[in-house]
Amino acid sequence: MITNKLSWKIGGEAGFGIMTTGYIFSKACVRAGLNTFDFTEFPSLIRGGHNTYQVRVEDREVHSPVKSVDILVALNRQTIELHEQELTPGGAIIYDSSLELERKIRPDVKVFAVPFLDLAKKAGGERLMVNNVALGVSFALVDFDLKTLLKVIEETFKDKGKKVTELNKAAAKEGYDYMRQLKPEFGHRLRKAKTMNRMLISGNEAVALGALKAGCKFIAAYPMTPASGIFQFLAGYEREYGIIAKQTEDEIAAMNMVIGAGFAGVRSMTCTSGGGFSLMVEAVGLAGITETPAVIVEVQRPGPSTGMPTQTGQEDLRFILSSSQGEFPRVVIAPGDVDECFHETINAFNLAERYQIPVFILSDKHLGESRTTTKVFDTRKVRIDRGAVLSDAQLRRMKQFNRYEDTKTGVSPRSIPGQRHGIYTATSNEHGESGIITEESEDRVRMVDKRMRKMKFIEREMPKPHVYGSPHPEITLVCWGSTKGAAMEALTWLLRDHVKVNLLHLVYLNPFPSDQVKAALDDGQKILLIEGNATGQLGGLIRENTGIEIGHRLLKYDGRPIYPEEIYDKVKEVLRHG
Amino acid sequence: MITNKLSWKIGGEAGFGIMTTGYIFSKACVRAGLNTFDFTEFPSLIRGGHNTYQVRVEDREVHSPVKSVDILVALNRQTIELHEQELTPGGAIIYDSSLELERKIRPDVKVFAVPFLDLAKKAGGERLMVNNVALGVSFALVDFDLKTLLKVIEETFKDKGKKVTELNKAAAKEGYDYMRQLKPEFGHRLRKAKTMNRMLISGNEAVALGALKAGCKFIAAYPMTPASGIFQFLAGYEREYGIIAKQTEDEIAAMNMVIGAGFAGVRSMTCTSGGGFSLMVEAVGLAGITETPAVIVEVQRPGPSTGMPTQTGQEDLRFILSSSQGEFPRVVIAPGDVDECFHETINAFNLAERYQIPVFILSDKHLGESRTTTKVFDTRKVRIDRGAVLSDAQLRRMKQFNRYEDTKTGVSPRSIPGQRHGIYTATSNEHGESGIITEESEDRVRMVDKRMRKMKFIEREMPKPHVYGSPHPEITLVCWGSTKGAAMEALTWLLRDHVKVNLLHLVYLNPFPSDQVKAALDDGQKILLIEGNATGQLGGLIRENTGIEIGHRLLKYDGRPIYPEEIYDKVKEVLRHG
Amino acid sequence: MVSLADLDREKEVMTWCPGCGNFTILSALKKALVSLKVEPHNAVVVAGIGCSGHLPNWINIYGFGGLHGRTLPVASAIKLSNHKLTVIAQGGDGDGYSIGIGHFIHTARRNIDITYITHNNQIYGLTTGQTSPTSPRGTVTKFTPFGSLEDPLNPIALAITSGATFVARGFAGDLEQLTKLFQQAISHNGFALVDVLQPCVTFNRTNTFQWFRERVYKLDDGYDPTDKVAAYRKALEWGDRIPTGVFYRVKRRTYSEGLPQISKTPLVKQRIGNVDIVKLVKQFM
Amino acid sequence: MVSLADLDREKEVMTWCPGCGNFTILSALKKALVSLKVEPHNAVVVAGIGCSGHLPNWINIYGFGGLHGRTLPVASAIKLSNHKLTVIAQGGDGDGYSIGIGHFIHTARRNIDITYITHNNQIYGLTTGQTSPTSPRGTVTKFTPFGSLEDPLNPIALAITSGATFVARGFAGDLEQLTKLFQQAISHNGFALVDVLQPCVTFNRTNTFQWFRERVYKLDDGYDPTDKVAAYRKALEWGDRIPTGVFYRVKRRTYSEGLPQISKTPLVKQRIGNVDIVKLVKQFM
Ligand SMILES: Cc1ncc(C[n+]2csc(CCOP(=O)(O)OP(=O)(O)O)c2C)c(N)n1
Ligand SMILES: Cc1ncc(C[n+]2csc(CCOP(=O)(O)OP(=O)(O)O)c2C)c(N)n1
Ligand code: SF4
Ligand code: SF4
Ligand SMILES: [Mg+2]
Ligand SMILES: [Mg+2]
Repeated sequence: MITNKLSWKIGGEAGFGIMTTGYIFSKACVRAGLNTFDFTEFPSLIRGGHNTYQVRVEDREVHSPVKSVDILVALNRQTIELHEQELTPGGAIIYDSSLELERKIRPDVKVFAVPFLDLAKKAGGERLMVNNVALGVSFALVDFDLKTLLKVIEETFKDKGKKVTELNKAAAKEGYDYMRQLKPEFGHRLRKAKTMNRMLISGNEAVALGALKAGCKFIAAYPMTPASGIFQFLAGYEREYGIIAKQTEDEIAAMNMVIGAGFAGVRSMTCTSGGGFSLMVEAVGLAGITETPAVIVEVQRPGPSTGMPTQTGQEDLRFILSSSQGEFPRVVIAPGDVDECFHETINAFNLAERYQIPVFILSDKHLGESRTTTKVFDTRKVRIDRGAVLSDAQLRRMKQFNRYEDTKTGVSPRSIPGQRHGIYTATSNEHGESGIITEESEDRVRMVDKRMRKMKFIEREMPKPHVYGSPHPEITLVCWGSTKGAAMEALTWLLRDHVKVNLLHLVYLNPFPSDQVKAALDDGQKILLIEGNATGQLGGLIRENTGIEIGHRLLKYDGRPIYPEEIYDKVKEVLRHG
Repeated sequence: MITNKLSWKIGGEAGFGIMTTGYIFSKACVRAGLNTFDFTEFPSLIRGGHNTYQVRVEDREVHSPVKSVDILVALNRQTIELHEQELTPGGAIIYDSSLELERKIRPDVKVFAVPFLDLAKKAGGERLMVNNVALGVSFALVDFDLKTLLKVIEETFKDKGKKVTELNKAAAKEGYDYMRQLKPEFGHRLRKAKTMNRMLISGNEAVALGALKAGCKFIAAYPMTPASGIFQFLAGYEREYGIIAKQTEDEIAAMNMVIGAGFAGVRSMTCTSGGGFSLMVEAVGLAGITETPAVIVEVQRPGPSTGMPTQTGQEDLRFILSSSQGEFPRVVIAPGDVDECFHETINAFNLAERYQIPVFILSDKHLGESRTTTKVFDTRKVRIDRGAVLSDAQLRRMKQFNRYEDTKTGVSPRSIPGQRHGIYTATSNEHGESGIITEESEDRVRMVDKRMRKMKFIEREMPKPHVYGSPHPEITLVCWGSTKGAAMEALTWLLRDHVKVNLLHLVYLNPFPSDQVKAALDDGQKILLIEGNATGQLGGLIRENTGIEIGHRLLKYDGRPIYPEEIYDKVKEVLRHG
Repeated sequence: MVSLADLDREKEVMTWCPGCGNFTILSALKKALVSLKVEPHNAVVVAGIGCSGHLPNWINIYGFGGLHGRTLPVASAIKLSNHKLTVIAQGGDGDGYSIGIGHFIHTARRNIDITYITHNNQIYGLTTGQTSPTSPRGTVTKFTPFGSLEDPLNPIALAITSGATFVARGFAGDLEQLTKLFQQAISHNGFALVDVLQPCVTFNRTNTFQWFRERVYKLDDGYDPTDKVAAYRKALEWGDRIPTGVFYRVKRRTYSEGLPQISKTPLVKQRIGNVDIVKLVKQFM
Repeated sequence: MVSLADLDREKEVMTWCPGCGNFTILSALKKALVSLKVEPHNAVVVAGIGCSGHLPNWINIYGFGGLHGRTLPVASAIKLSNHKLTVIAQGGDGDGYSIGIGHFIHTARRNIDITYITHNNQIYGLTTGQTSPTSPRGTVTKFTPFGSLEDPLNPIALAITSGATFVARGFAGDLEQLTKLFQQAISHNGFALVDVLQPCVTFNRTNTFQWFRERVYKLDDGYDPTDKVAAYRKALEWGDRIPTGVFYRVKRRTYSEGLPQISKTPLVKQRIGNVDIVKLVKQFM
């Protein structure tokens, strides 16, 4: 009997609440002291499509979904067709007994045909309650805590009124009882654990929470999957937290608004995905030359162009790094998990204001929309640093205020519109120290040098890339951003197998931490590059900055996240053959 | 006495015809069988600014302007203040005697204070004729052919009517006679030469001419300095050559129109500079995923953002290479001179249609707007290759037409709307072979692989980078695009000094010619990277693709072109110290 | 003879929500094309991104699914490249009136001879419910939990102002009228807008079929669609009564008609094998 | 007391062509600000790119010279960040009516309380002469050597249609009227457009000061600027007689007024040092 190690998946037609159902399952597990990683798949369609919600549960920390599934709950036929193969031998399939199956189900799994609709009706409900029946059935199968489930159901539906809540609970109970009475034999069970202070949160939510904590007061964005969750979260707290969340006519307006707010002295941000970011590119350069702080969150999805709007990928790194004409300093941060999403977003706001530059948070659908269990964010060390903003008194004392004064660090103290002695003109044209347009050679060179100089200082204070695992590895895994999760999982498994392996994970991609990367990779070990794209973008960056060419690559670009199993297998293969 | 080696410069207030005057000077030299390189400088202002036009004249081919000036014609005080230092010892300054100079002019140059306005009036003209007086004076000073000058003046003004033409000629003659009668002693002279079949043409004009020759039928653009010349040229021949030249509401529309026309089977292009291109970025990916041919000419100017609209730079290479979300094949071509502008534009159209991809011509203000003397373009080898377009008969015979058929080369034969059996839907979403949207893993991977596969085939047939100079160099110069001119000049000078030097010049930057670059740089020689930007973008690309780190760098980013003198000096320095 | 069946793509699964107004739009478009005897290979539909943007997958004519908001430049260029084709652009209200509004206005004033169909559901469908420029003030969505603060745009008045030469409003609850409007729009020589009131049954619970049925009425035969000020007056009507039909129609030279270079041969049919540039080269000598 | 001299930046060389209509616009703006007693440090001017875009260099208030066509989003955000500031956006006809038209329409319907001044010279000045959306059909430029094929837009009608609450036209040949219009626009609580007929003496040889002087007249006191249909009628008048003055004016809640979160303290004045998120964290537990 395996305790507290389960991969559960529910699938059904889009538009029938699969997402909520999965969330309830996961949340109930978390409440019961377990850790989860949720993973959803849905096409870019409203109905007619097929949705799944997968929850991996363990009592230790989990960093990623796994490919294999122990329980598959199928509310439609497609779920069986598409996902049956993912079941582990001995796993269970629970399906709606009213479905007409075209063929036999795998003999090595347990099959439970449950009359979902009948049970829902019996509980006084309708078609929409079927999902709750499925939850009850699932909980019974793993002999888990019904009370916690009912409590989470109650919380979830409380806004819909008492009657709906009770019906939902009744349906879950009906399902639970039905399965209990079958006395199923099954190799997995879940048990309450004592872990405390855990949250179940997605990357998008963590970024939004980080923004709130960082004092972001203004978000302008145009709806775009999979970034919308960030806006949505902040919009919900507009009044309570004194934020303005502005849906704009397009992404061009959004980015220009962010700059307007930044110029006016307000911490501001935008969020989008690749296509929307494409439209922001011009204004990114505007932030660059006017030295206006701006935070841009790009939640990647597979391209090019519209590509696969609801899938995941890591294809926009090089794009972000070189977006917009001309050269100017920028910081690119790709958090690897929800904790980093929260803290790095706060860092992003600090860096943006301290260096007066655009700062990017590069996330992706997998990180942004997957919920995971994490320790409650530690806010004790959070500091808000607004950088060099001149006080009225300082400004008054100055003989002449030069907004773009050429300083040692390249950062010029600024004024905020409304300050009596701080009047200046910012401009997208090249300018002199005062801000007024010029085309003189010397002014130009001085300004370019001044701006680019910031990079050196950022580099010095930048957090170093993390290295996890063996101190003397025979193989090093290299990845960035959201791939961290799967890599951490695989690392754990490999270490358990006594493989000498470590993981170099990059969060800060610009300025590039050349020295640290070089040091981590220069040990004669084998190196495996793992990225969610077809060209190995980080690989190119590493070679460009360190000269090191990475021979082994695990590149995945089918729109799905990289699974720990895939990394594990690839490492074994590399160690065997190559 | 130096014969046929002269650097002449005229400067004056913007808006008073300096550009035309310089052009006449240069054209008259070319007519007389000499070679010229013209270089203009003007701020992004209509009036009130200061303009210059510089013409370098030799009897051998010239590839770039030089810093030094032998004759400076000053129509305003600023010209003297800004450019006096550029004069070679023994050079001449010709200025308007009505100008009140604040200080003495350098003692080592010859000074001619000429009563320009009086002479113009004497010829029956007015203030606007002063420039022609200056031309006459200049020709007399170098004892050159007045007849040719008068002929070119006549051609230039013939559209303005006989009277204006005669006045202009009379003014030139007046200036000529005035200077002759002074019997000036001067160390330079110009003489007619016998070179034939020479054109005086700018990079923008050469690109436009190439487009015409390539069968471009549609250009959509939004005005932007310094790219507008291309559109303007083609607009002038709309009717005669059956082209549509559409000024659009913005660059987004322009790029989408180019794609619409490409989809409809018409060779189409756009031209812009960095800021405008920023707005095209999203649609570039659309061309990528729909596999629509498109030619995009980006004429660079210094950024970021508006930057310096009328100056030059090479700062957009990395931007172009990674522009737009996701990954897809593209070709980036940076011609080095007007001849390459013409021929590579034709290549661009062929590649775009043969591989069904976006192809970039990356030019800059210096290349685009400087006129230079070149041999008449050799069109004998020009071929138009439209790639795999299915005939009606072929389509009829097919059981099923799959627009995105997975082929060996990655190129799928296409149909053109209007063909009875070629109906399909192109889409910005990921799709299967038929073109219909899909989000399946396998379809996705197949399509990414299919598209990216093209790069391999392009690479195989791509022209190799040029290497000029010594076969066994102790130092190799490396540059791309328009820097070729200055580098070729410096190369000539250095070879004349018996320095063992060669030049690796890259025109094709994507796919990157790694093997050839590696071969050219792997000889243990010193290497000097020369680029018009602050970060050494090509240097990064070389390291990324070959592992070679270039130690010596001449990076210039003040908005001015790189001069051969600067390269020459740098090489000497590197050889001495480095 | 072209039949409705020729326009079908039965193989492809349609993914609009059951009951969505888009189905009617698709049907009306097919019927209009058939009745006008447009052969499938001579028609092109250019779509944006949105629920509406899936349409080209389900009609057997040439299709181009472009970017969000960029249907009109693509469609314009296709028309200019081959003005013998019937070119239809279609997309959502977000697509056309938010991100794409600039192209809408400029394509209208150009009077490029294409038909533009907007699936105006007053909401962002595909992105699962945000306000669009036609959402009424106060609309509560995920992005505007406290109600939107903006007044809606008036697409009819905007089209008239921008120089569109055919401006109509249809309703996805009236297949017959819609088909007729599409016929007229496609036959019209110039830029034609048909703004379609298209209930989104999933995200717009206010402007339902029922809601519209209670309000829509047809402009009657006495209405003169050539009077611009009258058209404005009608365009401003929205509330208890919502007029449908042709608001404005006028004749004006189309963009293509101003281009002698394509008066004989469409651009795409002109030969490019051996362009003679000798004369031009001479200019530079 | 603020004086005109406080707004000067004598040191900076002005680079507009002698005689350009922009000089009058700059003067009128300064006078309007002085007469309204706006202190220089409480005013921000946001410019686009174009000849007009150089203006912020020559007036001593806060200035932001942004991108071509993007003045309004920047200005809107500045206003929302600190609604105590007087925010003015200004740019060319290309800037505002071509590339930037989408922002124009949406900012108008939002009724954000800023003043938008367009330097409408019916041409692209800075790029040395191409047609703009207000150039008359047939305009010959470098880009349209055979004459432009597009009908001009009507900015006044567009502003009315889009929901602007103050819509006026001025003429750079009438400093006094222009100053008054700017005063009214700045005082107006809501989005205010002043479209200024601004002769470009270098690239527009048709619409000269003289040309306008022969045509412009002032809307008289009897004209009712609250009647929308009447405003349309006046807006359509263009030719031998060109009306100037306030075409349309109406009261509507501004965007800021819909935001209780800034009713007490402007966004920029709110403290951000120690935001308490404990309650939110609980939600995720
Ligand atoms: C540049 C860009 N921004 C955002 C999106 C995301 N997006 C897809 S559809 C859509 C809006 C859909 O609304 P609408 O145009 O009204 O179409 P509907 O779905 O209602 O038919 C948006 C914002 C995108 N595809 N591209
Ligand atoms: C994105 C972008 N495209 C093009 C340009 C080039 N450009 C600069 S000013 C201008 C138009 C100027 O016309 P207008 O806006 O009417 O201003 P004016 O000079 O007439 O005052 C253009 C197209 C630019 N700066 N940015
Ligand atoms: S979400 Fe609305 S518009 Fe989209 S398919 Fe469903 S009903 Fe139709
Ligand atoms: S070009 Fe025209 S708009 Fe520009 S400064 Fe000169 S006169 Fe004024
Ligand atoms: Mg919609
Ligand atoms: Mg203008």
